[in-house]
Amino acid sequence: MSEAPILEVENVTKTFGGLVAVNDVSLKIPRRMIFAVIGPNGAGKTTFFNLITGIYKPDKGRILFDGEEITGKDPAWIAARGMARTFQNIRLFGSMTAVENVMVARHVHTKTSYADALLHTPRYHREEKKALERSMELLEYMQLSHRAHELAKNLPYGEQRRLEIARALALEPKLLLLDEPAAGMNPQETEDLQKRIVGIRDDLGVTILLIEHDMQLVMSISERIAVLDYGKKILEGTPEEVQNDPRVIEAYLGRGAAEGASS
Amino acid sequence: MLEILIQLLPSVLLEGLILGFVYAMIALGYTMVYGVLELINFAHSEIFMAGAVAGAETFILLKGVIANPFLLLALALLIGGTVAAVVAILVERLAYRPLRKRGTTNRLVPLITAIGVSFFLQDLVRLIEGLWHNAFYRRYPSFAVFEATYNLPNWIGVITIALTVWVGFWVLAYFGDWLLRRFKNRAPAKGRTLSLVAAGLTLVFLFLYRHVVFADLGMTIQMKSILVIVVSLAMLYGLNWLVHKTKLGIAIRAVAQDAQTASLMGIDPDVIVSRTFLIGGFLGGVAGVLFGLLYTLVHPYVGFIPGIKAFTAAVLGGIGNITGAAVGGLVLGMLEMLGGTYLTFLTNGAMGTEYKDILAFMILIFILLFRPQGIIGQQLGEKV
Amino acid sequence: MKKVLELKNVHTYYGQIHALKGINLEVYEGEIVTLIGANGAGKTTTLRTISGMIHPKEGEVLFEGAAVHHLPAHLIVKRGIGHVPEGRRIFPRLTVEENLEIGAFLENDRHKVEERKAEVFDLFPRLAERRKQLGGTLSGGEQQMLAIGRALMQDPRILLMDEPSMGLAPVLVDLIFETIAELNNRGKTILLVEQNALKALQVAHRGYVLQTGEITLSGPAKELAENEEVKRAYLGG
Amino acid sequence: KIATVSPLSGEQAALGEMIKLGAQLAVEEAQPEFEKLGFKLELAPQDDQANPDVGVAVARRLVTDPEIVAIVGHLNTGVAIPSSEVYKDYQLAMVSPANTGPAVTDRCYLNVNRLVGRDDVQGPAGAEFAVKELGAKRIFIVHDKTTYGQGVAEQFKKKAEELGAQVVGFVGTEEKANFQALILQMKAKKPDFVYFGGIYHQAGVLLKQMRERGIKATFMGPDGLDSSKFVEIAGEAAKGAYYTTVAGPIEKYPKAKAMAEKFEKKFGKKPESFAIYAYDSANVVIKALKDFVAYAKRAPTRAELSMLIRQTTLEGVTGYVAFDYKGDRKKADYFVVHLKEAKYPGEVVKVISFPAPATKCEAIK
Amino acid sequence: MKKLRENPLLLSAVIAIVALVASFWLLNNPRSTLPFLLTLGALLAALLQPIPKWLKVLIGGAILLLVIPAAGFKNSFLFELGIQTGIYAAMALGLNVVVGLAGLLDLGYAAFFAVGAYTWAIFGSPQANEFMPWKIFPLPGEYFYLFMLIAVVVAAITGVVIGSPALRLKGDYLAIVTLGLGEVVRVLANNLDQPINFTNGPQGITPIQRPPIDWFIALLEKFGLQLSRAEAYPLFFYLLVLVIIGIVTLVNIRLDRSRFGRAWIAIREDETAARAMGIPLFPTKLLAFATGASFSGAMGALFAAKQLYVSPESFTLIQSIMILVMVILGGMGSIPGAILGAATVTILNVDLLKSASDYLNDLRNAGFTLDLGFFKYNFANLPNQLEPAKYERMVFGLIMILMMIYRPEGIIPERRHVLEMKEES
Ligand SMILES: Nc1ncnc2c1ncn2[C@@H]1O[C@H](COP(=O)(O)OP(=O)(O)OP(=O)(O)O)[C@@H](O)[C@H]1O
Ligand SMILES: Nc1ncnc2c1ncn2[C@@H]1O[C@H](COP(=O)(O)OP(=O)(O)OP(=O)(O)O)[C@@H](O)[C@H]1O
Ligand SMILES: [Mg+2]
Ligand SMILES: [Mg+2]
Repeated sequence: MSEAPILEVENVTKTFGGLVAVNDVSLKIPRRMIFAVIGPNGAGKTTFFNLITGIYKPDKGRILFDGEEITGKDPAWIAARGMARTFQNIRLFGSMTAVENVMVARHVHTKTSYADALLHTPRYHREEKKALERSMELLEYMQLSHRAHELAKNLPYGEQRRLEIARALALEPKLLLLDEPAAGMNPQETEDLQKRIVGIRDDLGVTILLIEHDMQLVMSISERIAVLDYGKKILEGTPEEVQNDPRVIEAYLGRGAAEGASS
Repeated sequence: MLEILIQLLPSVLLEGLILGFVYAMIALGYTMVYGVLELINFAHSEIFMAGAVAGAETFILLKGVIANPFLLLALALLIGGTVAAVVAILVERLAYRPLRKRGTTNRLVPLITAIGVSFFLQDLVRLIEGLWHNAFYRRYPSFAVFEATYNLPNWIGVITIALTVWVGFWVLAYFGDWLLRRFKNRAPAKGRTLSLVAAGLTLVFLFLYRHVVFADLGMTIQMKSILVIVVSLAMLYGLNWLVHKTKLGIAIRAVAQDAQTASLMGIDPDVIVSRTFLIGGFLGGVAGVLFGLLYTLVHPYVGFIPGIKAFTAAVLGGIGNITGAAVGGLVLGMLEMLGGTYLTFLTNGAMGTEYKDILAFMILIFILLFRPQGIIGQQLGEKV
Repeated sequence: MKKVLELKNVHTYYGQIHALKGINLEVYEGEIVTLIGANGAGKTTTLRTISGMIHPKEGEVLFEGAAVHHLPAHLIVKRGIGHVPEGRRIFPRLTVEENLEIGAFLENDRHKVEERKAEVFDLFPRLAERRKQLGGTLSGGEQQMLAIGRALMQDPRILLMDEPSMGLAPVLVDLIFETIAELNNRGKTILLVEQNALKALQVAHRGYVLQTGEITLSGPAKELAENEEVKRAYLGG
Repeated sequence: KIATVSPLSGEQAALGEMIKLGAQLAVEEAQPEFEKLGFKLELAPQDDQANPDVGVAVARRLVTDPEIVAIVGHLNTGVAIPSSEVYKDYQLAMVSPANTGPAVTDRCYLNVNRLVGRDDVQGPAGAEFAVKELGAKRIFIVHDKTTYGQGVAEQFKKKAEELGAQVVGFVGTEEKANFQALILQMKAKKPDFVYFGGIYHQAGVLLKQMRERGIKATFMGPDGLDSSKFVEIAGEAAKGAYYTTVAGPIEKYPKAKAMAEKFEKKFGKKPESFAIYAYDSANVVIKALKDFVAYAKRAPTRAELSMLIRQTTLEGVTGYVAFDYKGDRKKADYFVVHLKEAKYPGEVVKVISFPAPATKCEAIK
Repeated sequence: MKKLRENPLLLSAVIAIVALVASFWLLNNPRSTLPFLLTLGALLAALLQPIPKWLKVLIGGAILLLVIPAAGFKNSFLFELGIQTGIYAAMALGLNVVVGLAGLLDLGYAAFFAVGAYTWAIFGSPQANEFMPWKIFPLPGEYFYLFMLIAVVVAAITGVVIGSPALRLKGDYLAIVTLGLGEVVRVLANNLDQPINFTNGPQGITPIQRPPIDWFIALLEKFGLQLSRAEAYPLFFYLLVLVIIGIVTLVNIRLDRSRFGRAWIAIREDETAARAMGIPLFPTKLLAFATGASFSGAMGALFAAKQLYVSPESFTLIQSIMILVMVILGGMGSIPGAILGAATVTILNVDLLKSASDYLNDLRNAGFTLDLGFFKYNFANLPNQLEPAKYERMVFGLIMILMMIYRPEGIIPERRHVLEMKEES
């Protein structure tokens, strides 16, 4: 693997008041990998995502994305470079239709100027059509095309989660960050989701970084796992290594779950 | 010129303080309701006005009956407060509650309702006053006790000047240090060093201008201004205690943060909201009566301008925060008075008192740019 | 055994959406009853209907024999129903201690409030450590403890719990289920909604399976756990 | 129908209402006479909300109502100017009881007349008295930032400076309650004379606060102060204040006294500020109408009435009324009133007669 | 009613007939309010109900271009109403972009109106001579059109200047800061008469040039209409406003359906998510702000020319609030809603409430006695304090409250249009 990693995080720290939410974390994520971050509640996983996507600015450390420094840059700028995410609590644009939600994410890939939009130039029509088609394709891909013209807030929970993924994919990301995509899903639905995540990586060549508490999902699809605890990275390794590490079992898995996941 | 400015300073700050307390009193009502409903209760200025008018009526009606002005004032405060509270509760019942029951999420809808309520109340009060007296301007009677003027000892003025100058130098020193850091890469100076520098400069200054500073500064204060300060401090402390230390206070905050879950705790949100309006309305009414006493003239449209100012003060301090409302009021009052008095001198008459609001708003914007949550407001970092 | 709670043919709507289509359900004193079902089946809606956060269009909810479905939430709660809502719903700008005190809003006896607070701190020592911290800054697991503690402060006759394990780390999931069993041992009646059906059925006495607003199966928890259909749909391959 | 247009709602309603009531009285007095002539005279009161948009809209409504023959109004110059552009197009006569801004008549419209003095007359009249008779040396001028107040204040300033007094401050303020910022400035400038260009409800409060804070300078203002409310608001502080006015104290005119009594009986309050002007304004219109009707036995067209009003003279309650070529009052008497006691009305200490200044009218479009 | 909805043919027929009847009634009674309202109602129904497009165009065109002008010659108040409605509608549309689409609460919107108005007022009157070296002012009326464009630009720049600090704030903080800045503009207009006289302060600026309309009168003559200048101007401004409304609506629709419109709505719904989807927050908000401002600026210039006079009194906080009321009353984010909101408020304020109080006044003058058997009331006894004209504001406030209680989503709520996928052929 001579290719440079898609994401390099170097000694990143973030504090809230007195609380050190992310403490000196470094991480390298190779291209086209499914990489998971796990850890107890409040370990700083979501905060870590927020740092990478630019929603928070790190107090210390550096973040490189695709070889380019993105530390402290605006989230929109980072997103335009090809990093997309979903949220732990679903954040769709409720009063827009599903397809419009996806089209919003086509913003940076649509090359119409203000004047184009006002004058309805041929370029406007061309670009608008392209955006619509691409969005519909993505809905199709996430099996949501029947919902295209429904308001996002009216979709059932599971479909909202999938719509969030479709929207993220519309950014044509190189790296996709998923924050607890299986939360609130039953085992059956989780399994579907699992297949789709692998599919996204295989079909689109997108690198995936994943936060999840569902060990079944994490252990079966991720190739590497990092464990956070109290903001610190305590371990990184393959699922087997992680699963059998006593610190992880003690702080996170608990004995019962460790057995459950391996069964 | 400078000498006049220095000599005026203590009086300007004192007047600013009084004005600030007036704004603070009104701002408390805004913040109170905002804290619960996250609603800019535009109608609060009319609730305030209702209190002011009711207070005037009380004064006028009872002037012949009750001789003791303090008793009369207490009654006026009580009646003004009560009338305002009743108006506030009615407004909540009739205009806001139906909106809440409908579960409208758009936050502008209650805002428009509030504006409608404002229009309505203005003309309603005018109608009542018009039918009653055939005129709608009401004047607060004057009482010698309230208008008695006291001279403040000179040393207070001297200390005020010294403190102000010290703060001024401190800011300058801080800014200078910032420049040094920025352009010369110097290490930041310690706060204590800055303070010492500022204090030293202040001493030099006092020495240079001692003939000015120790001349008669002529600070005077009227009884009614003292009353305003006392009452608003009492209101501030009372409200802080109520909201942070009592069960009702916790319930109010709980309803503010999540009414639905609050009802799962056995709290009736309607009752809590009503009580909040009651308290906010009462405070508004009391503020109205004091306003009238201080500035003499009240009428149905008297609430609008102080209302806007007080609302600005509430935002400046950090809306929803009780101490913030008070601090915002004081800051705004002082700024207004400083701008109103000094602009004329500083620009040699080109820009006068009429620019005081511009100055106040500019500073408001400036402060908000650095502290978007207001002076005291907490940064409620949205958890993503 | 006394019947604490009974739902008779309950229909609930969200606007046009018919979320509950005639639910019949009962809970006896001292039981843990679990409600399982896919996303959007109507589990949360059932609990919300019981505690009066939403009112049924048809049917009735009986609590200790008396109809309560027409009452507003705060009056239902007053009768002794505690609800740990979906998503915890901690008051973010109240401290841990204030969150607990607001739970005991209806209790005017200071002594009892202090007693119960001590009990909760006993059950979750972690909360005692954080008593002055703002609820909104707690981690997910701590918030869940607080939500349960808050409901216990009401000293309800019956506790409704909505997905108490959602979004929790595996260790905490274990802890929560242990706590539920422990509460039940102390005599609390519990109606539990869970996505983690396996665990729920392990701890419960009886269970109901909910599918798109209708109850399709019910019975002792052990039997349900053995049921092939349930296994396939809810327990994972 | 004669229409009054003035703000009946909002903050300036008190002033606007006086216009309406004054005109109403005049119309009701004249009704029987018109009935005898076989015509019906009515008043159509309108609210312009002191807002130019609403004013223009009302104007449009009125011009298209064929029954409306003349307008008595408006209160605010800012509303009057755009509205009169509309009246002009329809040659509908407007007689203003309140607009003192020079621009109202300086446009030389044939249909626009006014009864009140112009800012550029009243201000100088006041200044002359202040400097020459009262010996004002250091003058502090405050105005209310309205067309009226600022206009008068500016003219006052010009004249006072001409006469050799020193204007130590010239400040505008929209403030209505707290004048401390101004008072502190006065403290610094130590004026011996304060002139306020504006209306009584501000002036009264300002004066009261000035006296409370120990400013002893003589206080003077234009006819905006001519109201019992001024004394009521300022209380004891009103003692010693001066104001200039076009309308002498009502007691001086037997006619005015009768009118005031009738007014009070009818409306339960004293006629104040613009009420008597409105009364006279309406009477000018009525007289013109009556003359025409009596002569021609038919209702006049608007153009006819406009022409006639310009020619009409009247011995009104505000003195002799006659219009010059622009529609200004030919010669207005200005009274200087001194409030020796804190009681309204005060005592006339001087009468100054001042013709309206001549402006060159461009070729009338 | 429901049946009617389902039968487009019947519906079309009913609307067409109502429109026809209303039009004739109005033409015969141009001064009464009822036929006017009915005509407007027909117009509204035609535009909103599902009837064939050609019929919409026909009814709409006929009413707007034929019936109202024709009635307007008999009652030029209708033109005034139309012009004011149009001016406010355009502004409401502009504010709709800011508040409705982008969700930015702007309480200082009248500031841009002022900027536009003063832009033309200063140069289209002798005012500019006060501070410019060349004494060439007023500029001739032809320049008006140029200045409308300049007003657009100046207002947009003002929008950027005001927006740059303000838009870094959120929610209510933004509201109060825009409120403050709006006041700042008004206070400046009121005070910039010294030391250099830019605005003539509270005295206002007059007279302002109007665009010359000789060509228009000549044009009308070709159609056999002989009009004096005084009669032609209202018609001219009325038509001009119609054209501008058309343009503004088109711009609004086009923006709404572009990536910019979507970005605005996304920001309104969830700023964090929008940023994570690559939408730069600040520039996008600023764009909305400047767009809204430019609409207002254009209307300001028009207002100055129509009014012939501008003064700071026209640009108060109440004005800003009223425009906001129009947007929300109509339905936030909805284009027809904004127009309808503007029409409702304007017509209520300058016509309906006035007609009602005129009517009551007539009853009083006529000494009308209301006799309900148990209740007798002679209107002549109506106390003076109950002068109907005085309580228009109160009624207006009441209507606002009731509207919000019974239809909080506005008269025409926002409905996201369905994007149609063009079939590949
Ligand atoms: N905006 C904020 N302000 C203050 N504290 C915060 C903020 N965001 C996160 N925290 C704190 O930082 C810590 C880490 O939070 P984070 O959301 O990253 O945890 P997590 O690992 O994602 O947990 P979970 O698995 O429960 O989602 C927590 O203690 C949380 O309370
Ligand atoms: N506020 C609401 N408005 C409209 N529909 C709703 C609302 N809440 C829930 N629904 C709908 O009602 C149905 C039942 O939802 P409910 O939340 O009760 O399901 P659940 O079983 O709790 O699902 P989950 O496992 O996702 O929590 C779903 O179809 C959902 O889309
Ligand atoms: Mg998380
Ligand atoms: Mg649920």
